[in-house]
Amino acid sequence: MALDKNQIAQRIAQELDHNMYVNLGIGIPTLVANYIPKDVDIEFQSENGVLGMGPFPLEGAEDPDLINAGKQTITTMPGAALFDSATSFAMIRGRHVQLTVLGAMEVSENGDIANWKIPGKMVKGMGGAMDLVASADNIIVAMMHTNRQGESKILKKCRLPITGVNCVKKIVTNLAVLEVTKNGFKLLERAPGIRLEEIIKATEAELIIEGEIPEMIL
Amino acid sequence: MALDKNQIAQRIAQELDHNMYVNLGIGIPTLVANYIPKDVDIEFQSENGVLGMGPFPLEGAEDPDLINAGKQTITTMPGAALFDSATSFAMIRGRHVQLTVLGAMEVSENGDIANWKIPGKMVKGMGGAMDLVASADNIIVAMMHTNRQGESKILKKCRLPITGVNCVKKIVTNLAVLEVTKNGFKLLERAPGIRLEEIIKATEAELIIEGEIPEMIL
Amino acid sequence: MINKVVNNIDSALKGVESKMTFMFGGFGLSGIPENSIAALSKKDIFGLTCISNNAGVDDFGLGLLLQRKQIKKMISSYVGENTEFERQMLSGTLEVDLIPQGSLAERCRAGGAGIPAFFTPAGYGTEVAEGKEVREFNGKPHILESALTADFAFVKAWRGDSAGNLIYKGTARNFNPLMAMAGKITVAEVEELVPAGELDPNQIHTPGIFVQRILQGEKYEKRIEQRTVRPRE
Amino acid sequence: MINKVVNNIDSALKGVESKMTFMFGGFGLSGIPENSIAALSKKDIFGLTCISNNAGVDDFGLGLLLQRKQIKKMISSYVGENTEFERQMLSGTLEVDLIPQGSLAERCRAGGAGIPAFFTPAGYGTEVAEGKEVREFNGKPHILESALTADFAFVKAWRGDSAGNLIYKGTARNFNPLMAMAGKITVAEVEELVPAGELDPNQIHTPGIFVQRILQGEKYEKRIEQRTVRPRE
Repeated sequence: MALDKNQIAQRIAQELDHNMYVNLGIGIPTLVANYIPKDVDIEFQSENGVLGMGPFPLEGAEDPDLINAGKQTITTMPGAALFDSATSFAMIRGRHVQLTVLGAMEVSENGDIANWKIPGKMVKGMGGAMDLVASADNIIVAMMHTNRQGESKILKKCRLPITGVNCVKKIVTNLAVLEVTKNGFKLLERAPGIRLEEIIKATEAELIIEGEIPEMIL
Repeated sequence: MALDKNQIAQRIAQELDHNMYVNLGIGIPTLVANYIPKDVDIEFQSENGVLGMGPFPLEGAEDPDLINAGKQTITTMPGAALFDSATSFAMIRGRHVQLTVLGAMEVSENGDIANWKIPGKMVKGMGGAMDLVASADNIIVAMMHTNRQGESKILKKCRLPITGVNCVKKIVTNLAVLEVTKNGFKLLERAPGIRLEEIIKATEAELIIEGEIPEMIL
Repeated sequence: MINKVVNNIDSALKGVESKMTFMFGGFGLSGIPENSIAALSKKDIFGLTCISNNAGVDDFGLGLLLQRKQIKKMISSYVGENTEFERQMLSGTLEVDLIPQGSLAERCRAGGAGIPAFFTPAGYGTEVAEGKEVREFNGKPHILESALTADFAFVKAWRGDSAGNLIYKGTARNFNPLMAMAGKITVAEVEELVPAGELDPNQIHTPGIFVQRILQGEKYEKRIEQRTVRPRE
Repeated sequence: MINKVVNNIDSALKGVESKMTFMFGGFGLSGIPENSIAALSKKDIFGLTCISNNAGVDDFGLGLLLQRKQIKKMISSYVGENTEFERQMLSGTLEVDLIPQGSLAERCRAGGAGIPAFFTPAGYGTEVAEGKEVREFNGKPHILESALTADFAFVKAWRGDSAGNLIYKGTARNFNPLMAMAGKITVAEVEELVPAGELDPNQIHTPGIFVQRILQGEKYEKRIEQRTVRPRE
């Protein structure tokens, strides 16, 4: 069965190493925080100026002066730090934030990502996405394998205006885990019960398929 | 009579306007702080990271964590702020510090200043001087009119390696007050009892002398 | 000590004119200079260029200036939580310049710090890079971005003193310290204004040298845009 | 929370090698990482490039590394309070690269912030500008300066927590926060190390993300270079 959004987040959580600083984008990436193993120490950075972000506040404890980049009310963990936007992007641009997880509308086989603009539609802006994808050593995309029209979002070449070039390292979709290699997309894992043919059919780009492709373990 | 160092500082203090942020260099400039009229509000910035610098501490109250750019122990005034070196030079480079007073070895008639290096001698470095002279809207030089060999330090062209170009606005020496104009040095004031001829003789550059040149009032 | 206190919003806004460029601190609705914005929205000034990470919502924040069509151009990283904004943008009456958020922050800081331009990797290969110089450093392409400054910067802090020193609270800090640096005239409004000497000099976020006028804000609504809570267990 | 605490200076210095580039916080002798410097001066590592605003005095600060001829090159803005430094420099065994102080600070920050180069007016027309690109902005010439980074940055703070967050005191802050950003491995020594949660997140000067190792300093001499007092009236 194809994964739901929570399961995509759960699979991505397995990519988090001990002692990593992580920036989670809006949407599915935000859910990743719910699946961090208890023994793995992670700190979440939000680009509006907080390191050591904690869970949402209890009802009645919301503070308008404490929000994340999605403008949601948040809390901080012991050891948190607050700072201005220039310092925040110094952390991002200077590669101190090791992992960025974000959503995408399209990813191409050279690692380009498009996630900010659809020509003809109202453009809301790139926010911090262009800085994040231009900088992090490790960028994981969380998204559905196809769009609402059933068209593949895993492409030879992005059709939409791109957010960054050669930056995506891994993609976790509802159907598969893909790695972006020098030679293109390599299929690493299948969603439980999803057949190879279904993944190939849903993918516009060529897939490198070597040996037996295991099922994800969630 | 030619001014002594304290009198040069006293004359420069007259240049300070209400509500000015001022950076004072090492040597004669430091003495300027002793002559600020009581009703003029000034804040002193020191480039190692303090705004609102106060007088030297009382004996026994020295704090190794509170020094000025000359590495002297200092105090802070109410309303002071402490910050890092990048922020400090943001204030300087961004022209938030309105007036810089510093010493010089030579000044040329186009406003170039040399005050950091004598070829053949041990070079200690420019410290913050190059940032200061490249930035401040108003730069006043405090110095002796001639060097120990009796040679003029007010020159057509600097002979020593320069610290900055076209930056000095005014010079107060033991003999005179000079303004740097588009056309060269303009003599504004004589030290009390000093004759025009003495100033002309001590000055290698041409002097623009218009009308009666008044004596300084100290 | 140089006294920066102004006693009312009229004095704080003295000198604002049509066609000026203004910066506004804040991220979403958090940390925005509420009192300054409200007062500007009542003035007959138009054709403004506004630099702000976001553009408010219909009835709050910069939405108030949009309602009266005071803004000619927005320079932001993320906009459009706001139907009036969308309407003016799509009809072509509102110019919009979208900038990566980190570049926006750094360009404001650069403007205040006397750095006219710097290289950043953000936006390389995208339409943001169009017309900009590209240069490789350590094998990685970067684009040249220029400094931003403003005729007025409006910022909001938690506490401030009469010397103009500011301390922000939580993530309401965001763009405020950077824009405070970049305004020719920086107007700071604060929740609590105290006499000089009451703030610890070691804990100042924005030194008073960057602030020309400081004002006790009359009232703060501090609206929450996305109230998100977890259940009590 | 990511724990950065190391329990002794040996663990703090793990990985230091000959020919590496080190940064040291401090201005004069104020805010220097005393314990790290003392321990480095006992290690058999040589050929170092050291980036520090100053170079210590003969028997304290970086003077200790100079005595043992561990330094091949100094990158500083002001040096020579130190006869051994002068001797090695004049005899040509010590390379010295002198940089305007503001450019030094900004180059370290840039190194930590992923900005490979920026324009500054400081040094234009002087020998500092030799070989550097010159460009006019608003009619004023600027030179292009590049970022600085280091294999290790050694910084000293007043208080720190186990997450690596740092608070400095007085003017001992100086270059420390900038160099903390620019070290591949940043070692912070502090006068007082507290558990995470004890420092106010709003008052952190260096967020822990910039610090890889934090150490309770064993002892601090905090020598005063120019003791200057005024008479009691």
